[in-house]
Amino acid sequence: MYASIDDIPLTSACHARETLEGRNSLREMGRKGKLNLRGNPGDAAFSAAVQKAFGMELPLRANTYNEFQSRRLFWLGPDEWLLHCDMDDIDALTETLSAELGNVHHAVTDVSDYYTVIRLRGPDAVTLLRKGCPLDLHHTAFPTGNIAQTRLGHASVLLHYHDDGETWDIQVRWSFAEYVWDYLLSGMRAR
Amino acid sequence: MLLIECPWCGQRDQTEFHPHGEAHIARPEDPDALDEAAWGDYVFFRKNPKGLHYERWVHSHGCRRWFNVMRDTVTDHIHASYKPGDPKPELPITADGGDTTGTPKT
Amino acid sequence: MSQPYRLDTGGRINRAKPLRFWYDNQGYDGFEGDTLASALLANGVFLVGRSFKYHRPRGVYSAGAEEPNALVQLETGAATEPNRRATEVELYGELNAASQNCWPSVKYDLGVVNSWFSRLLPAGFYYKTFMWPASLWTTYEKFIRRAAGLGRSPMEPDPDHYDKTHAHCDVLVVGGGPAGLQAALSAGRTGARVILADDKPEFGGALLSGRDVIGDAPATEWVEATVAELQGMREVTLLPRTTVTGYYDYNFLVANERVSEHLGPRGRGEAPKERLWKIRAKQVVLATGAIERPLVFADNDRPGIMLAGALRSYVNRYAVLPGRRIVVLTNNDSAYLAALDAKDAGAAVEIVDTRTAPAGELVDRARSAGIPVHENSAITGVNYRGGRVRGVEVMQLDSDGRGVRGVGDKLNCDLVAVSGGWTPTVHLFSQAKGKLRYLDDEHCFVPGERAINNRGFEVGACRASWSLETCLREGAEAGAAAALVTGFDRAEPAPSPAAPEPAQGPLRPLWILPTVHPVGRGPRKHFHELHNDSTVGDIELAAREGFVSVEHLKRYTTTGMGTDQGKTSNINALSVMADLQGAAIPAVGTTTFRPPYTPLTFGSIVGHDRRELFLQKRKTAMHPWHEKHGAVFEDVGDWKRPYYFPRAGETMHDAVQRECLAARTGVGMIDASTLGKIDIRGRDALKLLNMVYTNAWDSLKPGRCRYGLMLNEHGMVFDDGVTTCLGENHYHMTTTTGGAARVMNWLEEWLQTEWPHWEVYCTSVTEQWAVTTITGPRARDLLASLADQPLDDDAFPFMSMQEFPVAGIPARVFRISFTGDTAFEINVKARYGLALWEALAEAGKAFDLCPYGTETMHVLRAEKGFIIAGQDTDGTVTPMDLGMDWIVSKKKGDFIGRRSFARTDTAREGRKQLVGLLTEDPAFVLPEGSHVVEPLREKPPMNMLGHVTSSYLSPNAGRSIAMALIRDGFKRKGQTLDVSLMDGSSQRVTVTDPVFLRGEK
Amino acid sequence: MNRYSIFSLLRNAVNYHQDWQRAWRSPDPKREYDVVIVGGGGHGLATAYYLAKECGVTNVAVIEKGWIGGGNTGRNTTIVRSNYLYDESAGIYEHALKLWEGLSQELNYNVMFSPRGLLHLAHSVHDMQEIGRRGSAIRLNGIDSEFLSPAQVKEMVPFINLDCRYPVMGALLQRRGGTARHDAVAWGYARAADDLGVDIIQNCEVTGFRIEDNVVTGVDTSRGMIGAKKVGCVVAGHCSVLASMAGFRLPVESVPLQALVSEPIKPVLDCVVMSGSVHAYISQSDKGELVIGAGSDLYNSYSQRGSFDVIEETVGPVVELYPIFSRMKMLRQWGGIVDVTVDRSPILGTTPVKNLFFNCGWGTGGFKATPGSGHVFAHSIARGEMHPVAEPFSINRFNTGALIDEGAAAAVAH
Ligand SMILES: Cc1cc2nc3c(=O)[nH]c(=O)nc-3n(C[C@H](O)[C@H](O)[C@H](O)COP(=O)(O)OP(=O)(O)OC[C@H]3O[C@@H](n4cnc5c(N)ncnc54)[C@H](O)[C@@H]3O)c2cc1C
Ligand SMILES: NC(=O)c1ccc[n+]([C@@H]2O[C@H](COP(=O)([O-])OP(=O)(O)OC[C@H]3O[C@@H](n4cnc5c(N)ncnc54)[C@H](O)[C@@H]3O)[C@@H](O)[C@H]2O)c1
Ligand SMILES: Cc1cc2nc3c(=O)[nH]c(=O)nc-3n(C[C@H](O)[C@H](O)[C@H](O)COP(=O)(O)O)c2cc1C
Ligand SMILES: [Zn+2]
Repeated sequence: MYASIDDIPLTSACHARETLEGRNSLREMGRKGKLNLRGNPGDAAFSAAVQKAFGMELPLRANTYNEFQSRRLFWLGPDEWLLHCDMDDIDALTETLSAELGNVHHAVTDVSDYYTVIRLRGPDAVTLLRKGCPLDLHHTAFPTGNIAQTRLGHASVLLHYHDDGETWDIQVRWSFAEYVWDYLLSGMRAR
Repeated sequence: MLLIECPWCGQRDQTEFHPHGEAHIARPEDPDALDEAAWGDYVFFRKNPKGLHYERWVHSHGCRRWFNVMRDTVTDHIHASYKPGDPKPELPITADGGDTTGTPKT
Repeated sequence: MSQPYRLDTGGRINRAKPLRFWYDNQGYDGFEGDTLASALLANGVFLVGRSFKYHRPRGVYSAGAEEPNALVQLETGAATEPNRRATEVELYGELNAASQNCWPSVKYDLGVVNSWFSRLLPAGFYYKTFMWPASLWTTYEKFIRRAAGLGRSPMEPDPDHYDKTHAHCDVLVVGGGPAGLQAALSAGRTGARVILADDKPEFGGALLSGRDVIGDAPATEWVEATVAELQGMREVTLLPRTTVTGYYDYNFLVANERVSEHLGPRGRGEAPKERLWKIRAKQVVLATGAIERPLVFADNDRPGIMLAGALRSYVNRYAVLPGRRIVVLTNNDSAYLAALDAKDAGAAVEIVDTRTAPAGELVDRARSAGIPVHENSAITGVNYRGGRVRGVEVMQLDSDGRGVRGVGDKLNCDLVAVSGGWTPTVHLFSQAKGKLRYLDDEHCFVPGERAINNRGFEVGACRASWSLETCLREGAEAGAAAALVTGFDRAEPAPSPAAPEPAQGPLRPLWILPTVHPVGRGPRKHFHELHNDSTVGDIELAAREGFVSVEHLKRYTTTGMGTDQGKTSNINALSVMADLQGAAIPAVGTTTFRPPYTPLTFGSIVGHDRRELFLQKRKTAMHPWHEKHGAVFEDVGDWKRPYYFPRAGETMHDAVQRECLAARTGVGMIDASTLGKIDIRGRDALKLLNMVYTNAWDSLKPGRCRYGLMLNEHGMVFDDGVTTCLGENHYHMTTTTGGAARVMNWLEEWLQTEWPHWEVYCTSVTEQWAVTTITGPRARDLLASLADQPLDDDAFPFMSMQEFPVAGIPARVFRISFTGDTAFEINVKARYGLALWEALAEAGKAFDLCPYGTETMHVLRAEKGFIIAGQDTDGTVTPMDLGMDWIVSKKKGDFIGRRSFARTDTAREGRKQLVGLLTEDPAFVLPEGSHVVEPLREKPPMNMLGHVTSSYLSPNAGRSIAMALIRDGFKRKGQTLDVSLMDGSSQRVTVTDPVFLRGEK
Repeated sequence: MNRYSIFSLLRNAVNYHQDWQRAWRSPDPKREYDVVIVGGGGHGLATAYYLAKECGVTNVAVIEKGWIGGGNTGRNTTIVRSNYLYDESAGIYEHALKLWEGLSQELNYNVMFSPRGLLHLAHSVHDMQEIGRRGSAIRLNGIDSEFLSPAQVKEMVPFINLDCRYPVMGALLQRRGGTARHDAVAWGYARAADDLGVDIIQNCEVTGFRIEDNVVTGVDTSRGMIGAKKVGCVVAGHCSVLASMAGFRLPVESVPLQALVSEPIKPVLDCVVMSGSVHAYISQSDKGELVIGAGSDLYNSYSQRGSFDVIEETVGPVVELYPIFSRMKMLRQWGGIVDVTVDRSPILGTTPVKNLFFNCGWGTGGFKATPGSGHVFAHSIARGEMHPVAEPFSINRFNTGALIDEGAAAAVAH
């Protein structure tokens, strides 16, 4: 019925909305592959396999990520990571990793459709985020390149502050995306 | 409003966490070996101390890890956070009488 | 004449900006920079309110947050607000305020009859009366209620919006007087992140109300320069009009910024009215200043009596001289400054000083300015007429200050300014669990030891440092020290400028001034608490009756419980009680300081979290289709689920009946995406399943599904679902919609805390998968039309899962059923959810496909006797109670909750058990929740056997069906019993098996 | 005792109220009492009163570590109702409600019991099932209960936003429910008990028990040892502390529960409205303030505080349900320590120590039970065995599993 199912975007309620309110913008980042990874970083076989499959080391410190080409591997917990990659790589990466890992205890789960990413850009980004986020987002406490899992209103989010100093990616379960979107919009109105 | 140290993510606002009651209550190895009173004790009865309390929290909006906190239930002062499986800390936490929550000594 | 009490020069008002405003429907003029109080005073409006209990006329008493009297109803209609302190309302054009708690008007208030009977209405009078006859209490109460309260609630939804934000800083400075400004400056200069908050529109604190000198210029110039420097600092946030209302643990403070309130409802534009700041500070410098303490004398509540410091504010800050003949009543030197300022502004001033021989620089200055000083004297009575004070009676004090002698001297005056010294504003310090210390010399409480979690400093008048130089120095030092602690090594105190001022001598520790009759025993009233009309006599009565604990005193007399929370009155109440007990004030103790410092707008507390953002609404991938097709939604947890899909003209009943039939006879389709889903992996996954479910999982082969019940350790069912083996050591678990988060946490908590060595990982995948379930005799055909896959029972047996494309979309198809008919749960990645649904809808046209909602789902499952955890169970039900013994493994060993089965009560006979009920009248649908009784009686009480958990009209069974949990239910099958209904009628029912339709799977 | 009446008020007014007696004496503790009640909250004082009044035990002391009524009695949202689900609960709460109805006259103290009607709102199909079940059970227990349609709710509370997030689908009404003046309850019982000879000893903290051969013989206090033939502990949030002094544990967690009041306004809300799903409890007091119950924090604490986010989560629903209150202002917030059991039902009964009785676990909702609880507890202590109404609430149920799970079933606490 569809020419190609690849044409079908992730359907969160705010997809296809792009809002410019003054100086700040919000956009839902359509297709992005996401893999949730669990394993024991103390197990050399596990780390090595990840390195090999993903092309980068596991980030071991909280609130950090590593990157390789267009992939980013975020720390989520002491035994949990999240890979952002091209959607088309998901199956290959999963397979490679599983092959590398063999019997080593791990879990790799496709969560590309579990989360969506809302991109907030603009000079007021921090002002907007902190309305709902209890983290200190001041540049001294949260420099560019930082990530953190925290809260935005009622939603759990993964924040990623890009190196350009004005782009924030907010990853959220997509059923909360509309809420987060409206939350930020409402903040924009409250000057 | 507590400021809680997640042993992994660092100090975070209380609203990122959820408390889960008393810590260090191991599930009995062999429940059948317990009489009704002992089993009831495990399921329902708690220390509920006025003073030092060892309790579980989960960093629900963060890394989703469970960990333990040693808190005074009178002052609500948190003396320590530690990973599950780590031994129960005792007071004083550090030799100089301060503690590990980052509260400066004065 | 317009503004007869306005001074021609001076003040911080903007004479170029006159503003028209309305008070009690009369127009007046004021200026930008005025408060409503200063503008009213400028216009000679002294009577502005009626007191809470006796309806005594009251006037403006202060110039700040401590105001107990001048409470007005601000604005009308949707924008109205009760109980606004006129001293804090900034004037804006067309402001419209009205007096409250009076009828028909503030001048002629019928409520004043209360004051005629005031002798009958001492503290706590209502506990002693209104008891007879008992039946009349509710009538009495109506009058009591009407008499109480002050202003009126708005009756329309709030037209304004509010903002709310978190903030972090190294140093939060509360209070922008000299001490606070210096602290902010010293901290700010280090580069530290500083927030400076002050509740007034302008920084400067007391300096704006005085005529102090810093260096050799007016202090206000220093303020301007300091604020300008602070404004230039990138890391400093200045928050004027911001009241820090609460100081919670770990230096978490809540502040309320009045963003646009001062512009009025018509001048606000799009701006939020208020903004709540939730501040986490590393260090908190409290520079909150001090509040003047009144002297309590006979009839001290009359309009035209105000605090001496307030008089200074009105003269110096607002350019209002609120009296032409002023009597200053004091026990200390600071009020002399007020006297001098008023004198210089043109008033005739006399001072009544309770001290026997006041002396010192200020006293000399007053005398040389020609101000008469009545020594060792007190005001013993007030002549009040026509809305304001006309004169006072002054007498000489006894040596101990407890009595008066001689004949009263009558002084004409139109204003009385009083001062009993100063009370440090320790509210925030104390809210934060700091311990107070009593300074005997200064007769006041000051901050002592801070609570361990709330670090910082207190500076200036809030720790009883009265001299300006000290305030400046302390502020600078604390600002630097706070920055230093937070890691700014270069911190240095800003240089403390010289601030020459006359020295002040000691005060006379006497606050309750005697009159011609013993205090509390005569017509003249001594109000220690203006807001709630509480008198010294009330305290004496409380003490007499045994309410001596300060907390009892508070509650018995309501002292300190008004909108001002006793800012001016508490300390005097304590001293009266101390005196009565012959104890020292610290032995009496204070009542507990609680947030907020001043009342905090609900709207501001709520901020953005209102209306659409009150609570997230979660929607499935197929939601747009549901909306387009007219679904009525049901809230299930956060989720919006289609409840039913009415066609034109259909009621809910019609729609559900149609959907139920269609799903059984043809094919139905429901969006089941909201079910919780968990991906479970690892060598010990099986162990985990065996622990959390009651049945055994060992034999489950890849591709096969099994239903499980989850119990808590107490042995009671709390969730259920189907788990599928996806491959070796790999499972897909489903949970109820409402239980999704709970189950995920349940698994994680056990794994992380109890079984950390088990090799198993759980990952939530709820939103990863959109789920469409098709069910009914034609479901297989429908699916076949979209999938190139053998679907017969052999190729695709019941309770199994296969992966194949449906409508070209990769899918996991589960052949499981919650309807008892052939059903397929088609899981696709969320992004394809809508496409799949649409494809099914399209293809379904050929099969008369009927989309259905949750209500139909409930009926269909009930027809087959399937339970809904949370509806047919309620946390008190075991699997055995549900008749599901078959799902409890006797062989597999331990699992969570198992041990509890053997407890006396859980193992006993006769528990409540799940059964079916069939009504005698097949058309009658029992209301859910109604009870089966035995025996049925004329009227209650009746012995209840249990209740109906689920009840529907089942078109497929051709009658009503119900499930119930009733005592000893299994044994009662076949019995006829009665259900007693709310309207008093009853229904006969037969107890049956809870399976109403047989056949299919 | 001075009797209170309009006449005594008039008589005393003449004399500027100089002649009122102490409402209760302030005696020094005796060496021994027949019964010592630990805890001078409403429940403890009521127990002492009924011991003296109905059980003939007048050699009784109430030992209070602070000021009477200063615990949860003095900090609750004063909601009184008896519409509980289970027969056992209905039994004790209705017993209490009947006593409330004549309490002012009984005590000669106006406790301002005000049956202004109490609504439980239902906001979902599940809520409707819950109130359906509870409403029916209550009626069959012989207690008044009515269902209201949304329109009828609107009639009682015209400014309610029926169409809020989780729209109001119906309500359960108990007309005999309402509020009472919390402090007066403590004071009224104290005065009446004192009049019957009970010693009320304030500022006296119990620091330990004297136990010989597993029989209690007295209590250690900050004012010395006080002998007792029997001891009843009624210390609410502190029950675990006392239990640990006596060597056992309780199935109780002490958590902060908060409340707040608005500024006082003229009457707008004439009934009590409670909602579980849009979590708000609200009434208007006779003084005019809106009295609003907040949720509890989930962590154990004895600090009588709580977290600010609980206040946010309380005011949010209030504004959602009553948009007109958005411009109202919070005057004061506070917290109490409530003793919460797993099944949200109280514990009344004997303990592992002979002659030591506990009455606790009332958690977030025991104010309404004050007269009933005191009444049956007094009878139980006096007789040495539990009053039939109290019987099901024995601590043993946590071992046998016979919970009275009001929490699981209703999830409505106050
Ligand atoms: C915010 C809030 C709202 C509530 N709302 C409601 C409501 O609307 N309706 C309702 O029915 N219930 C409500 N409750 C619950 C209700 O307040 C309590 O269940 C009830 O008041 C308990 O009364 P009590 O007499 O047992 O305890 P308390 O009044 O707490 O009395 C216990 C006393 O024991 C004393 N004590 C403790 N330790 C010692 C010791 N070692 N020695 C001597 N004395 C000691 C304490 O000082 C205290 O005075 C609420 C509670 C709170 C906190
Ligand atoms: N005996 C005397 O002569 C006497 C007595 C008292 C004060 N003073 C003078 O008053 C000045 C005191 O200086 P200071 O800096 O200590 O105090 P201040 O009174 O000048 O400033 C305190 C400021 O804090 C604000 N404030 C208080 N609570 C607040 C809150 N919760 N949130 C936000 N703002 C809040 C006040 O509105 C005020 O603007 C000195 O000039 C001193 O000489 C003199
Ligand atoms: C029903 C009720 C009504 C109250 N009304 C007021 C009030 O009008 N003004 C006030 O200041 N406090 C009021 N309070 C709160 C008390 O001042 C006090 O905060 C509470 O009793 C807890 O005590 P604490 O704050 O001293 O710890 C009220 C308390 C209750 C229980
Ligand atoms: Zn963490």
